[in-house]
Amino acid sequence: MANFLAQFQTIKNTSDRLVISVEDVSDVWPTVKPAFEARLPFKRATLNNKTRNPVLVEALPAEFILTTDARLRSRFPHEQFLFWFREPYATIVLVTCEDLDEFKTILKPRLKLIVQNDEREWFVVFVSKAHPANDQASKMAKKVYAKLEVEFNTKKRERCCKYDMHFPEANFWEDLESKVMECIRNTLDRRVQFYEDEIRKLSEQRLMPVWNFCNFFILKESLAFMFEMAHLHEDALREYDELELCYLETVNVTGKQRDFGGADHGDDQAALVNPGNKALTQIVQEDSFREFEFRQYLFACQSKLLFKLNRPIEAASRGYSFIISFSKSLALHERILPFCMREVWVTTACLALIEATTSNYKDGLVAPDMEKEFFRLLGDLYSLARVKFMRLAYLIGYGADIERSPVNSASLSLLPWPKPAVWPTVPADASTEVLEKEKLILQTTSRTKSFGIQRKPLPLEPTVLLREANRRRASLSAGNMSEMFDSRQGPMEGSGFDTPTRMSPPPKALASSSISRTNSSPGNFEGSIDRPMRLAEIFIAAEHALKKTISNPELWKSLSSSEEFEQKYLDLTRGAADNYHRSWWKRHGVVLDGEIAAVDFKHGHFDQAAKSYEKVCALYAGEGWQDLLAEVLPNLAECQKILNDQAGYLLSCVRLLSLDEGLFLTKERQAFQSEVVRLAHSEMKDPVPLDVSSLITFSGNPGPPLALCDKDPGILSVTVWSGFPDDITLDSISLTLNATYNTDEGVKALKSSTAIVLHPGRNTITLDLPPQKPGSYVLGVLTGQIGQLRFRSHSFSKVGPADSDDFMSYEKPAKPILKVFKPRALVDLDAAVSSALLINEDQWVGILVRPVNYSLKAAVLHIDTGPGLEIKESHVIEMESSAGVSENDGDQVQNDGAEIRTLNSDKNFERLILRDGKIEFPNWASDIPSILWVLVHAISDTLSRGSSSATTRRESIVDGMRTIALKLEFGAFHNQIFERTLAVHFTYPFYVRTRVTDKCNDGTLLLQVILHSEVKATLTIYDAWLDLQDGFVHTGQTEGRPNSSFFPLIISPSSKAGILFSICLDKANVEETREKPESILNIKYGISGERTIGAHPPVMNRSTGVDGARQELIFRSAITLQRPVLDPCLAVGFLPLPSDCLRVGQLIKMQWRVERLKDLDEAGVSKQNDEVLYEVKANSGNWMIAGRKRGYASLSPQQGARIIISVLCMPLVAGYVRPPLLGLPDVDEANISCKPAGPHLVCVLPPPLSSSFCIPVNP
Amino acid sequence: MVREVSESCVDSLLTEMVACYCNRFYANKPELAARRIEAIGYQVGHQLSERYTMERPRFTDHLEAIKFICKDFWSELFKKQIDNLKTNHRGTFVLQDNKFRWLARMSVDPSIDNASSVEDNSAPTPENKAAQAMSMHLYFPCGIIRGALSNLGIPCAVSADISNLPACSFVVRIKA
Amino acid sequence: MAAIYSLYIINKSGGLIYYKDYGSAGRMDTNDSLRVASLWHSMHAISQQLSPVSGCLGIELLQADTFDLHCFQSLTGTKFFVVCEPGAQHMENLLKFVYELYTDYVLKNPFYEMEMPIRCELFDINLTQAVQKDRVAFLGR
Amino acid sequence: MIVCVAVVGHQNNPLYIQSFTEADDALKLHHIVHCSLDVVDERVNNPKKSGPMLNETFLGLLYPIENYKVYGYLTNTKVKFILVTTDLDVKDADVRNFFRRFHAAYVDAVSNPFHVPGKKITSRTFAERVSTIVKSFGFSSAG
Amino acid sequence: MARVAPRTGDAIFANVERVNAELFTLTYGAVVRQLLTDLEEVEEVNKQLDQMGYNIGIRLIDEFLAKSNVSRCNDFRETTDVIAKVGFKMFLGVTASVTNWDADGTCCSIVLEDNPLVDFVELPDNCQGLYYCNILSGVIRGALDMVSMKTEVTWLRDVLRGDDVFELQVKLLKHVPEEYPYKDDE
Repeated sequence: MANFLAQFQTIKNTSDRLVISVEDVSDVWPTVKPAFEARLPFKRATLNNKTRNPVLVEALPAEFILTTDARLRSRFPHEQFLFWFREPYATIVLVTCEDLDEFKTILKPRLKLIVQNDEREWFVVFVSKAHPANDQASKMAKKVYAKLEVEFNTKKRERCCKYDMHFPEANFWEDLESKVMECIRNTLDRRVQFYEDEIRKLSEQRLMPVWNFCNFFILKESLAFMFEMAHLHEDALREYDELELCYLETVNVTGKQRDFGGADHGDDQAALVNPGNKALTQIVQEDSFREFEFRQYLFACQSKLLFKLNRPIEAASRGYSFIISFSKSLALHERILPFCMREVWVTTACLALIEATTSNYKDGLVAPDMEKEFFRLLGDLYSLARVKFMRLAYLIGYGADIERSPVNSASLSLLPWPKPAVWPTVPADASTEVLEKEKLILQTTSRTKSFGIQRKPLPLEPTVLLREANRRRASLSAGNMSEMFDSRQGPMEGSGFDTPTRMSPPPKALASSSISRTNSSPGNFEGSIDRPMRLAEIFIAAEHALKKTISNPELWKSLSSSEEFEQKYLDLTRGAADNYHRSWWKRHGVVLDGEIAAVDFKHGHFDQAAKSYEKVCALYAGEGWQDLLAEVLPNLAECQKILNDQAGYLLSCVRLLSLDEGLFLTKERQAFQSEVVRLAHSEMKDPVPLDVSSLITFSGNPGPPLALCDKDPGILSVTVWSGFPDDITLDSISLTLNATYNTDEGVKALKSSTAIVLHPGRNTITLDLPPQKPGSYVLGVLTGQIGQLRFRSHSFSKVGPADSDDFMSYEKPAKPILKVFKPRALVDLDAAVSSALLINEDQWVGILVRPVNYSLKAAVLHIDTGPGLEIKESHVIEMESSAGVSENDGDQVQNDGAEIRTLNSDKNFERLILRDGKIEFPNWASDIPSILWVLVHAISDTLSRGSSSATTRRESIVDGMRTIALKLEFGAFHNQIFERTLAVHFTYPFYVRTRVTDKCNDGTLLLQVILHSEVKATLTIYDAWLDLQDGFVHTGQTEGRPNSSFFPLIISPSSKAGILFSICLDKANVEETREKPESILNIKYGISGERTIGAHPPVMNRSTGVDGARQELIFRSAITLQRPVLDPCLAVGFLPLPSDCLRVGQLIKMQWRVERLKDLDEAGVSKQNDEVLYEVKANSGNWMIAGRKRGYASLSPQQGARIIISVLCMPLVAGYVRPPLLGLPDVDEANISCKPAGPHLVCVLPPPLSSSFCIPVNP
Repeated sequence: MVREVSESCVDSLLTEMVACYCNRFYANKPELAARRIEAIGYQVGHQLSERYTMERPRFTDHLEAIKFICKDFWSELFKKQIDNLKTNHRGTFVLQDNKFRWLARMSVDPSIDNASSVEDNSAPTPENKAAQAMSMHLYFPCGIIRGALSNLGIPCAVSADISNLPACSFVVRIKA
Repeated sequence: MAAIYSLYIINKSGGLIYYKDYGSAGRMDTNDSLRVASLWHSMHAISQQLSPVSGCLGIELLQADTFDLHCFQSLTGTKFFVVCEPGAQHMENLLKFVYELYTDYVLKNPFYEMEMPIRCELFDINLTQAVQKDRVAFLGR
Repeated sequence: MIVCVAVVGHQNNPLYIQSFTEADDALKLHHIVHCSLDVVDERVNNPKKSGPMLNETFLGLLYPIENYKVYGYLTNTKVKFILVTTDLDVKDADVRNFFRRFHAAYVDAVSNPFHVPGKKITSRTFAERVSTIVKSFGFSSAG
Repeated sequence: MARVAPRTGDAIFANVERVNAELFTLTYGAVVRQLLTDLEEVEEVNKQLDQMGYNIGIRLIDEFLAKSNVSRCNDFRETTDVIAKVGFKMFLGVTASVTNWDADGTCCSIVLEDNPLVDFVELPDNCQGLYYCNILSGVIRGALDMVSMKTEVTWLRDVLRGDDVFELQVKLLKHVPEEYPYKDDE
């Protein structure tokens, strides 16, 4: 049946649409034809697909052909069924008729005759010529049509329709089309049915020897074709798929060796998208379908349908896998195919498929992820084509032009080498070319990487080819059978992976192509098989062989010269990259960009190259693929170098340096460093900032952080790791400290002015640290300068070298490196004396200096005495360690006091000199408490006053108080200052009170003098005498001394003693004015005290040493004696106050009663003596006098007369205060007796609490 | 055959570990101690999750992962499952174990109320001192859960609540 | 029938770290219990010395006419002893069991400090269960 | 024959990559593994592709390239195992089995308290175990 | 009263509550790692581990005695034997052997082929000098302390350092006699 093939194909090619035959009974076709054909193609048709389901077909093409047409006549019945798809699918019977008789007699029988043949699907179209104006005619037409219907319509099917030539009814065309469709549908169904039956029959007997694929094919394809004509592409496609399946199953299993095909000229160009490439007759020979052509043919048909279904994506994916599988079978038959047929075919196939799919692809008509899928496929196709193309180029010696990148080596080395039956040999006349090549090879030195980086050659070095080619020739010549059939052993054999393993080469051979060139001797090269070919020869031979293989001119063109090759190579790579970029496969895209960059680089388009390289580097770096990064980064660096992008270049160098050590030789890494240094010191216009975080890392030293005190400078030492291979000199370095807690505290930068040399690995650098605010600090950023280069590093030594701790520490807080303590007392100065010192005497005042966990090394103490106190410059200052003192301090000092006592059991003692108010501390005193004894002298020119019963003592601390201002400078840089003013209390040894104890009737008064000792020392009184004021005289002859049996009188600390003097009033001169208003008490005394306790013998004779030697001091105190009231004539009494009502701020009436005790004797009484002048004296601080302070009150001269003087006062302060006193200025005090006699106090309550009324209350 | 050790090994180790960090290293800084203990738990959880998710399909959503923790993970550790799982469907899950094994042997002084939760390291006033001591022992399981989840790609914060002993509920807040 | 009066635990240095009174006869206040504890501690120790046989581990049973005192001393020196009515059975098993409870609920309670008085509710709970008579009997077999 | 196995972290960073060819072509294997991540991403992120085996750890064949096959495996913790082999007729069962054992080895490796997650796996034990697994690849469907 | 016969390690191990060794192993590993991170000094870590072990030991001994009602051992020899045969089994589920006795029976080695503590563990180079299992020595020391045996426990061999087994040397320093609550002079 194969002989039908030719016919079959021609038929197939001629007929491309459904045929509708027209039986023109009454020659109206010409007239109606235009109207009818205007309906074509049919807008919408509903047909049944193979599974009898209605399918809507848009625009079904069809053709009206008169039955009388030649094309429909003269068919041999036997070929009928075979080519049935071309037979008419419907028959339209065109009739017209004006009168019934004619219809009955002529037309009807004729029609009956026509339609009797049931093979055909037919229906009648009645054309009415009647003009509507002529209703006679039209009536007739109706009648006839009615008849017609009666005749031919059956109840189950309408076979008639009426066409009005002049005014076609509105629904006529629908009617017509529906009828046509009905016919077509039925026909189609029937024919499908028929084909299926036939096919089934065949496939049942498939396993019989007689079975012939050809018949099956024809049937199958006819069916498919019919579907295609009917625009049922789905079904058509399915048929083809089944066909292919069947083919692969049957054809390839059957043992007998078939002709594979692909031997013809032009077969190298893939025809997988044009079915018409070859006539079927060429494909099929004596019933055997050539695999090569036929499979392409099938795929072509499939792809055609896929495009019609506009599913280019599916076409692409099917195509890709088709190419893969097909190239496998090409590999199987490689030995009978032309040299490198496989590579060429795949290349062309990919390109063709790309071309076809893209041209059929419209953007955005599918879901985005589908789209991505599509672009991925295109990318794959491109890269496949690219690889094969590279292999071809490589064979003919463009190897040097191919970038030796991981990508290429991966793809190339994974490809099997071509395995021709016979490796092409050099044509006889090619000697010149060979020489050319030789030269070329010698010239082309493969580009050396920058920084003199040595890379082991990736496995696409020429040596491999050399070896491969010669190996094959040798093995074939040796008639190695396994080699003969090794093409059966599966494609992987000989692929890049086992190539090295199989022929474990001596390293020398692998070293580089140059070696293999040198050891290849030029000269006689008649393709004598035993002599291995030289590289050039291989190239030339391959070139010639390829020329034979490649039929496609422009593919050949792109292999003709290395420039052309490069162009093509670039196109393919771009194509792949761009498509990958639009797909999910970003990495593929980026990596290919790198390849493009390589070419750009070669052509000096450095900025494009740099851009692409940056992308690649970013990809690798971002995901940490250092090995790959190490491949690309140097190239990037070189671009930047050439582009003079210093910042970028430096950064790249740094990144190169911070890659894993193992990735580069030390030599190379040194090169990187030297580049950095060179640039840093070269003339850069503007300093370049550079981040070296990955290279220079730093951290605090292990162990506790450096502890400093507020305002203390210190020295901070930091560990710095350098990733540089050699020592590197940093001109300056600065390190910031961040306060951890108080963020308001900004960052502090520590600078090291001097240059620092970092050795590779761990370094410890020290920075001096200016005083910091209290808080704890962590390291911040390390910045520094190398020449013009400003670098900074943020990183702590997480990524530091192996010796640094690299444990898994989730949120490990940055270790504080510096702690600055809150300002605290570092030293304490205090007065060492426990009680008051003697005034007007030389006294030792002790200053207790107590360091608090802080050294007072070389401290300087400024001493400045306040008014009324002077330092005896003449005397040295004594300093002694005071272990004892520290007992009574806080435990803190306690325990270090303790340790002091242990460490210096012998108390240090030293004499120092005060120089213009400054004292230098000795070293031994730097850590232990010590006392500084300073000799001072408090001067007070006022006499101390005693008090009598009348006047109470005026306490005033201040007049005994003296101050010493101290200023201690200490700390490493005397930066710490401690100032304190010590108050030292000075006092008189005694406080004296007097009272008249007794009045004897002889007028002698016994005056009692009470001495209060004011000091914590024992006082010894040796003598005491009284210089009396006027109005008093001593009685007896004791010269105003008590009898001496008193003395010496010892007064123990803070106790009293009394002395009696007997005196009497001096009657003689009462009246005369007094020039001695007060009497002076003189006391000669000694003191025995210890200087730590307080008042103590003055130093001068302490220096002479012996305290036994009694030394006498004089104490003088003024006392006023009051004449006792001898003859009272007025009595003043203070009337008691209502107990409760004395409150601050409340008016109170104070009352005094004045009574005349007796008449004044006439002597010395003025006339207006019935009036008394009174005056109220009050401490204005305590009282406000509301009434009149001073005035006259009338008091009758008779004895016993009495008046009440009352004054309104308001207490201003709470507490016990002395009430106002009423005085009578006119009257001699001697004549007034007061009640109560002594001064007394009243109690004032604080004011009732109220916010409105506040008065400062001082305690 | 899965290898086993006596439970008291783990118990004593945990007890001592907590004691070591709370009483010796960071006696006065409970929050630092807590950080360390939690970190230890985190590592364990991280590794265990790697181990126990072998042989099982990947989780499609958070809930699946949490369920895994409740069922298989928990039973591997405690031979029992979480008794009750609640969620607000907005990233917060509450896993309650009605008889949490690691608390089974602890009895806090009855005198002290033990309403507490791991989060509050407020100043250790005497009354919540014991509660805090208790919660110190809970940082470890919290760390385990956090480690496991974050290894499954679910960053989260985990806290424990022991307001009704011996039940203990772990609150997982997934970081959006 | 076997009534337990009271249970004591003494640490190795003789301090009473646990005391439980089960009502019944001879109720004592805390001081008494302390006294008993220290008394027993020293007695026990002395007994070891006085014992004619070498390697004696001290008194295990003290029988008075109103009560029996069973004592068990762990090798670590902790003493558990129970005062019960004369002739009560299975006391050593009870003590043994108390010892186990002690290891489980006292020593494993992280909040318990060694040698210190025992304040663990879990221990109390389990103990009370154990002390119930039937429990004791059960321990017997 | 297995040419290369690799462990890739959840940030697509290489944790362990070992080639088993005498040739010093490790670099290209790095490249292959790295690129195969594209496919893994696609499988995982693109719902359509990963249909039923949506969340199975075994990702199956990633690359149907002519002369070698790349298989992938994605653990629950987003760690990827990549296997490159040159045998063109590999039984899925074998590969699955391989990955199962490999995974076990991996888990033990990261259970080392001193291993830092996300850092390269330096364990010698792991390397040894891997090489034995690789050697036994294909022979023992049972193990 | 009739003492109950001591039980074998396996018998006890079969009865005690058990948990996954993995949990134990990993936890211990994490602890060691954290200690290294915090203390930074390997020596310090060794000390801490030993300390922790000691604290565990002094509590664990009681459980051991209670569960494995062993009676008082007559001598050190017997004691170590019990530790190796019963103690290790009961807690770690592995048995150890006792060897290398010295003449006067106060010093021997406990040899441990299998040790759950070190599953998965590989020492990084920067932790040489770390006694990873130091906690064990601490435990033994603590436990023996409680039964009034002052001992010194040191590692002789360590698998993590390339040896074939773990070997712990236990040296009995002095056998503290029972101290009595009263002084003789009272």
